[in-house]
Amino acid sequence: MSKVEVTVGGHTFEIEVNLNHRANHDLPVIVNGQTLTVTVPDLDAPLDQMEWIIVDRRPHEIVIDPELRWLRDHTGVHFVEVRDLEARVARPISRDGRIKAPIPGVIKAVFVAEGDRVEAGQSLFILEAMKMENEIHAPKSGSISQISVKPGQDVILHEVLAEVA
Amino acid sequence: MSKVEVTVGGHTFEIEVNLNHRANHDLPVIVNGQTLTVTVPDLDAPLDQMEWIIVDRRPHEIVIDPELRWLRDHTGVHFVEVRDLEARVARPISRDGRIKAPIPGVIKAVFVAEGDRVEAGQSLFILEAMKMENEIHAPKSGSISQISVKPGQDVILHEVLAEVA
Amino acid sequence: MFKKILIANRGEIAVRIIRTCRDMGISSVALYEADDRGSLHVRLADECVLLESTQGYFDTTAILKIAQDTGAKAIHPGYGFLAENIEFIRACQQAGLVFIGPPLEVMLAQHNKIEVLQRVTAAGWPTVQYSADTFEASEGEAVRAAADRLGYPVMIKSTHGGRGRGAYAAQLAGQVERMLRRAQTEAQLVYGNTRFYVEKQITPAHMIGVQVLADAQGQIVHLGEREGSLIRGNQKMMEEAPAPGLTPAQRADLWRTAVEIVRLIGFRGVGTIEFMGDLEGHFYFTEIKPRIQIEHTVTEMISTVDLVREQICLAAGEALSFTQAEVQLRGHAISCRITAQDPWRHYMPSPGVLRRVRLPTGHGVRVDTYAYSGCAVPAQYDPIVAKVIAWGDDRAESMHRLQRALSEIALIGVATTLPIQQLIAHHPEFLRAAYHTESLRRDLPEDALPPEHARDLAIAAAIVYARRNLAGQPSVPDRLQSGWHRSSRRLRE
Amino acid sequence: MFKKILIANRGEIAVRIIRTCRDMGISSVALYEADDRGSLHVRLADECVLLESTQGYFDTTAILKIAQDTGAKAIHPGYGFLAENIEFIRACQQAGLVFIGPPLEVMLAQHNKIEVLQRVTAAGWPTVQYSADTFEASEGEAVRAAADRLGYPVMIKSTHGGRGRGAYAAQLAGQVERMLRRAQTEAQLVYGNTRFYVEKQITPAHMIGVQVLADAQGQIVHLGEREGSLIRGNQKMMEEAPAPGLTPAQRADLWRTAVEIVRLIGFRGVGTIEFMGDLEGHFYFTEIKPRIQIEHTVTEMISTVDLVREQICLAAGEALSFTQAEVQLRGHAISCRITAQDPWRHYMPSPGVLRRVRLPTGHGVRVDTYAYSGCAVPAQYDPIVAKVIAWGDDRAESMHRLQRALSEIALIGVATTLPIQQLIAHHPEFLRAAYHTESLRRDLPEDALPPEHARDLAIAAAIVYARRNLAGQPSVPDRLQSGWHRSSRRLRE
Repeated sequence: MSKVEVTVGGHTFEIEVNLNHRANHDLPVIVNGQTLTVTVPDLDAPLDQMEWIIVDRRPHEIVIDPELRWLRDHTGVHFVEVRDLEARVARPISRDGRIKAPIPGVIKAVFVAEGDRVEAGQSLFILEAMKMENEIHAPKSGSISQISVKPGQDVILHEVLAEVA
Repeated sequence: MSKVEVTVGGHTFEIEVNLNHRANHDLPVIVNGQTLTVTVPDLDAPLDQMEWIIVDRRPHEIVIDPELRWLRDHTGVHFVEVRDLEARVARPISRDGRIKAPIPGVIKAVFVAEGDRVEAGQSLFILEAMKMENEIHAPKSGSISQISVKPGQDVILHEVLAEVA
Repeated sequence: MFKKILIANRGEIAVRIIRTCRDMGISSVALYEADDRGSLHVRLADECVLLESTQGYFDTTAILKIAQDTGAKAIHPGYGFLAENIEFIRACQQAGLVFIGPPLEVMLAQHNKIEVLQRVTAAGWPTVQYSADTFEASEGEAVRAAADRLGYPVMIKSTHGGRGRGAYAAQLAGQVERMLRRAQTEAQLVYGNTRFYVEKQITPAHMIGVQVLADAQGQIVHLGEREGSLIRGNQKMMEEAPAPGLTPAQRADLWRTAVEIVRLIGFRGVGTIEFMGDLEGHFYFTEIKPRIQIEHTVTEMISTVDLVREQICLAAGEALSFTQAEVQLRGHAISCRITAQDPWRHYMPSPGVLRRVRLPTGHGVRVDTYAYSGCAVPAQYDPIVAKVIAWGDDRAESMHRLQRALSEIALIGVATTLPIQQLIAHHPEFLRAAYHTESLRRDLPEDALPPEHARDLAIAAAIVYARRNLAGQPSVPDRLQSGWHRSSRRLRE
Repeated sequence: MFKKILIANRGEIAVRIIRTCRDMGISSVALYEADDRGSLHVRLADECVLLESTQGYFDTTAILKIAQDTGAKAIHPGYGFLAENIEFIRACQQAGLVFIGPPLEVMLAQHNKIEVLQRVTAAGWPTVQYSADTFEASEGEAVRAAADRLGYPVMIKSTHGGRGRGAYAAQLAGQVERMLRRAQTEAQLVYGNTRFYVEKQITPAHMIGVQVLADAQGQIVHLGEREGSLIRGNQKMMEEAPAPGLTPAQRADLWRTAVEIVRLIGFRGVGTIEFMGDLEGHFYFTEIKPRIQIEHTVTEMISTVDLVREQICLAAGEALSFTQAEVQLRGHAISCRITAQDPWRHYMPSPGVLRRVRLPTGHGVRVDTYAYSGCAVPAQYDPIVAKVIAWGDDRAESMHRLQRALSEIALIGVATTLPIQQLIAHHPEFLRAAYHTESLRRDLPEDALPPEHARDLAIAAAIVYARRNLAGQPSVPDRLQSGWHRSSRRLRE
């Protein structure tokens, strides 16, 4: 059983899904207290970002962001928010100030020095990867306690570039 | 180790392949006594009809018939014959005279009766499947010892339709 | 214009119609039988409704009810299924639904093929020779007498045929009764009760159709002709536009004749006026196809006109949005219809799952298909999986592009006709357009191979053989085990 | 004509060039770095050669040697990599190889952008305002003085730039030196040593390029213009042809100006004459692009001319096979370039494996891509994965078809810009062509959703959430865990 609150396109719904209660391709879903039967033809297929359901004769082939921030269907892209009503404690925002390389590449520029005061969102590095320059921003405001890389240096995935204290 | 004689496009080659002797994507192959190194990028991928090899800088993306009767590449379709030089005994031609449904469908017509003399290749039945009429032919010459179906009858895959004695 | 259209079909043509609906901002309602729910046309539609009865896509009562339930004001039948079913068209009219095709009275006027032939003959246009009468299936002797009068070979045809169904050739008098039986079996299945007539078969022949559009306001426009003479049985394997062997005078003549026949019959909507030509360059009218044809895409490529859009607009009562003078035919297009049939087993249907699909793309290439990696090719439906269409500035360019597109396409998991179409696309007679309706009866030679290339392919085959053996999936020469199909040599010798 | 061409590129453009080679019956030699051996361009070529040095696709010495070893007589550079590398073009000439692009003397004459600007100004055509001098990267103060004279914002540009590389905007005097440093870093990487100049930035602006072709015999033809003003950073997100906001007089004027500039500079080959327009409808020449552009496909769709074929024919010394009068521009085409970048993470590159690929097809749709189910999107190359191009009779039809094509395409496995392009394709300002170079700086609203549709999507999200949790792959709101990227809200607020 899974009970979530989903907001999409300005509308919010409370939805209960029980994957064990399926019958063949049909899955009962409780939306705001009302039970609906949804057809999920690929329910036995491996997990994929593409989902395929039929609700009330309306087919929806949907691509859902791995982090559930948006989904897209034939009408366009829609932002989504999912709140787990059973997980009583919200996940804490990480207080980790370490800045890691989000992709392997080469450091092309370093804009700050140790001890500098930085604002959240401020550009700290240029990381070249996939033939593009990517700006690496400060995750939060604070001062730079450590810089571990210099221009020209190759970095691997998740290598720590700097730390904001 | 596998040693085969392959005929394709009018040319015949004796080829030894040892899948255990690979190094990364490279596979040594002995063709008419000469050793070549062939690149097989997808050697670890699941078996597929599509094969992808590089021989002497020539890339070949090839689709090979499941029964190895033909292969197709960007130059077209080519017929192929593979003789296993290690299997000392050739597979015997089946003497089984049973005629089985090669696909599920409906028998639309029966052109022969029990006891009829038939020639190899003669049309015996019409089997409708996939909105088409498919002729079922006699596998060999002989006489019809048994007919198990009649017009209008549904048949399942491999159901015995008749037997030629 | 319609806000919502129900599509009474499946497979590539349903997908193709849904795409045009979406391009036009029209909602689409798809239908599906229970086993067909994963098919692409269901996935792409705005609404989808399960057909619960065993009649499935033929269940006219259910389909009309679904149109009413969903608020669809029009029904597009595609080809096959209900596209030429007069009773269904009548029922649509009675239910206040628009059938996307010619209006009922037009369908009635052209549905009986022999009546159309008689009117066209009476108006002085050349037609194929045909029997003066029509016959019941039981009148075998009368049919044979009619065939004797025309001379062999003849075609035994249902007066209500279409899509090559209910039509069988008899080469000799002795075959007439058997072919009549077969035509009747098939016509019964597809059209219900029907009568039969005999047509003298032109063979070898060129099969040429002129694409026509006619609106309710009396304007008639054609989009040139296409040739579909490369047939196996009654199925076209490849089609091209324009027809490669015509002189400018012949072409102009065919176009004019087609438009005049449209006027004569009072045809309306999108259709094809079909002709058979003999090798001396004489053309004879055979019939009107009042629906979208599988090969319509080659005409779309040379005209840039979306024919399904035009069908919808004409059915909605709109006037044609362009005149004959505004039609520009540019370049050349060739299409291959790839079906799930195994050429090495008498073209036996080959259902299954397409494990791997990769489509060719790029300048001048179009593929119409319902296939995607992992999709099912069900056993119970038409075996067309994909149409590959290549456009070029001229025939040579479109042919090279077709060869390239066919070499790139991957449809792995079921046997298809693709290898045969690749052989045809490289065949010298096809390259120089020296083909006709009998060409595919002869065997297709494979291209000569330079020894180096042959060696590479031999190595590939040896590696595959070894890999399959290692994986416990040996490549058994199946022809040695089962006798009912011919050996692979058939295509070569 | 060449029998064999080496393609010094990879990805979608290499695939696109190989396709034209095959359509023309020309053999192709592909190159690959070791990690790139499974890429589609390698699989489709006639020959393929491994680049062993760490320089990879930039290894000019190895590439020239491979051309000679394989007997290729010409080299197609695609875009990026070596397409505008004068030393490479000179080395080709010295090695007796044809560089498929303008001849060396033409490249030399137009390679220095400021010299071209000066010649065009002198001839009396309107150009953007630019600094009178060029500067070393070390001359920060002089650059700033030049920028002060022009007035802000300005662009600091490498005299040898291309593909939006080595060009940075400074909004204020205080940014000049930093942007000069960045331009220098980047230009160094791509072009080697270069000087810089300052260009007054027109903003907001329309970026319009006229596609031109010029042969050695002196004939110049244009194929109309395209607009690529929807930019993020220096990257175009969408392009269309014709440019939607031009009056017929403006369009005729741009075409004439482009042809005259070609004549003035003595340009030869296939290229683009680029202009910036202000919102009052004044256009100013900026530069010549002497290579195939990513967005060339929209011009191919409206002209039906294969631009890569024309590049090859012109490089082989052939005269243009058509005149200006024979050029027919028909309909409208819009292209989306989908890159493997995550819009929710500052467009950070997103390499990986495309587990599932399904391409949209049908009338008027073209997709250029190297993607197939299971293919790798490597980290070290240009992030372009696919271009989706939709043609229509008019802009409205091509836009609806683009919306449809974008809704059908599946590129599953790596994050791409596709969701953003879908937002743009439905954006009212895009629909009415009211956009310019600053439009994407503003946030993109999502479409309003009817409650019923929102409910269906919410159900889908809930099922996905439950399935992923059950499978032990919970959808973690990653933005709460890692701080370096902005939240997803950015695109909404």
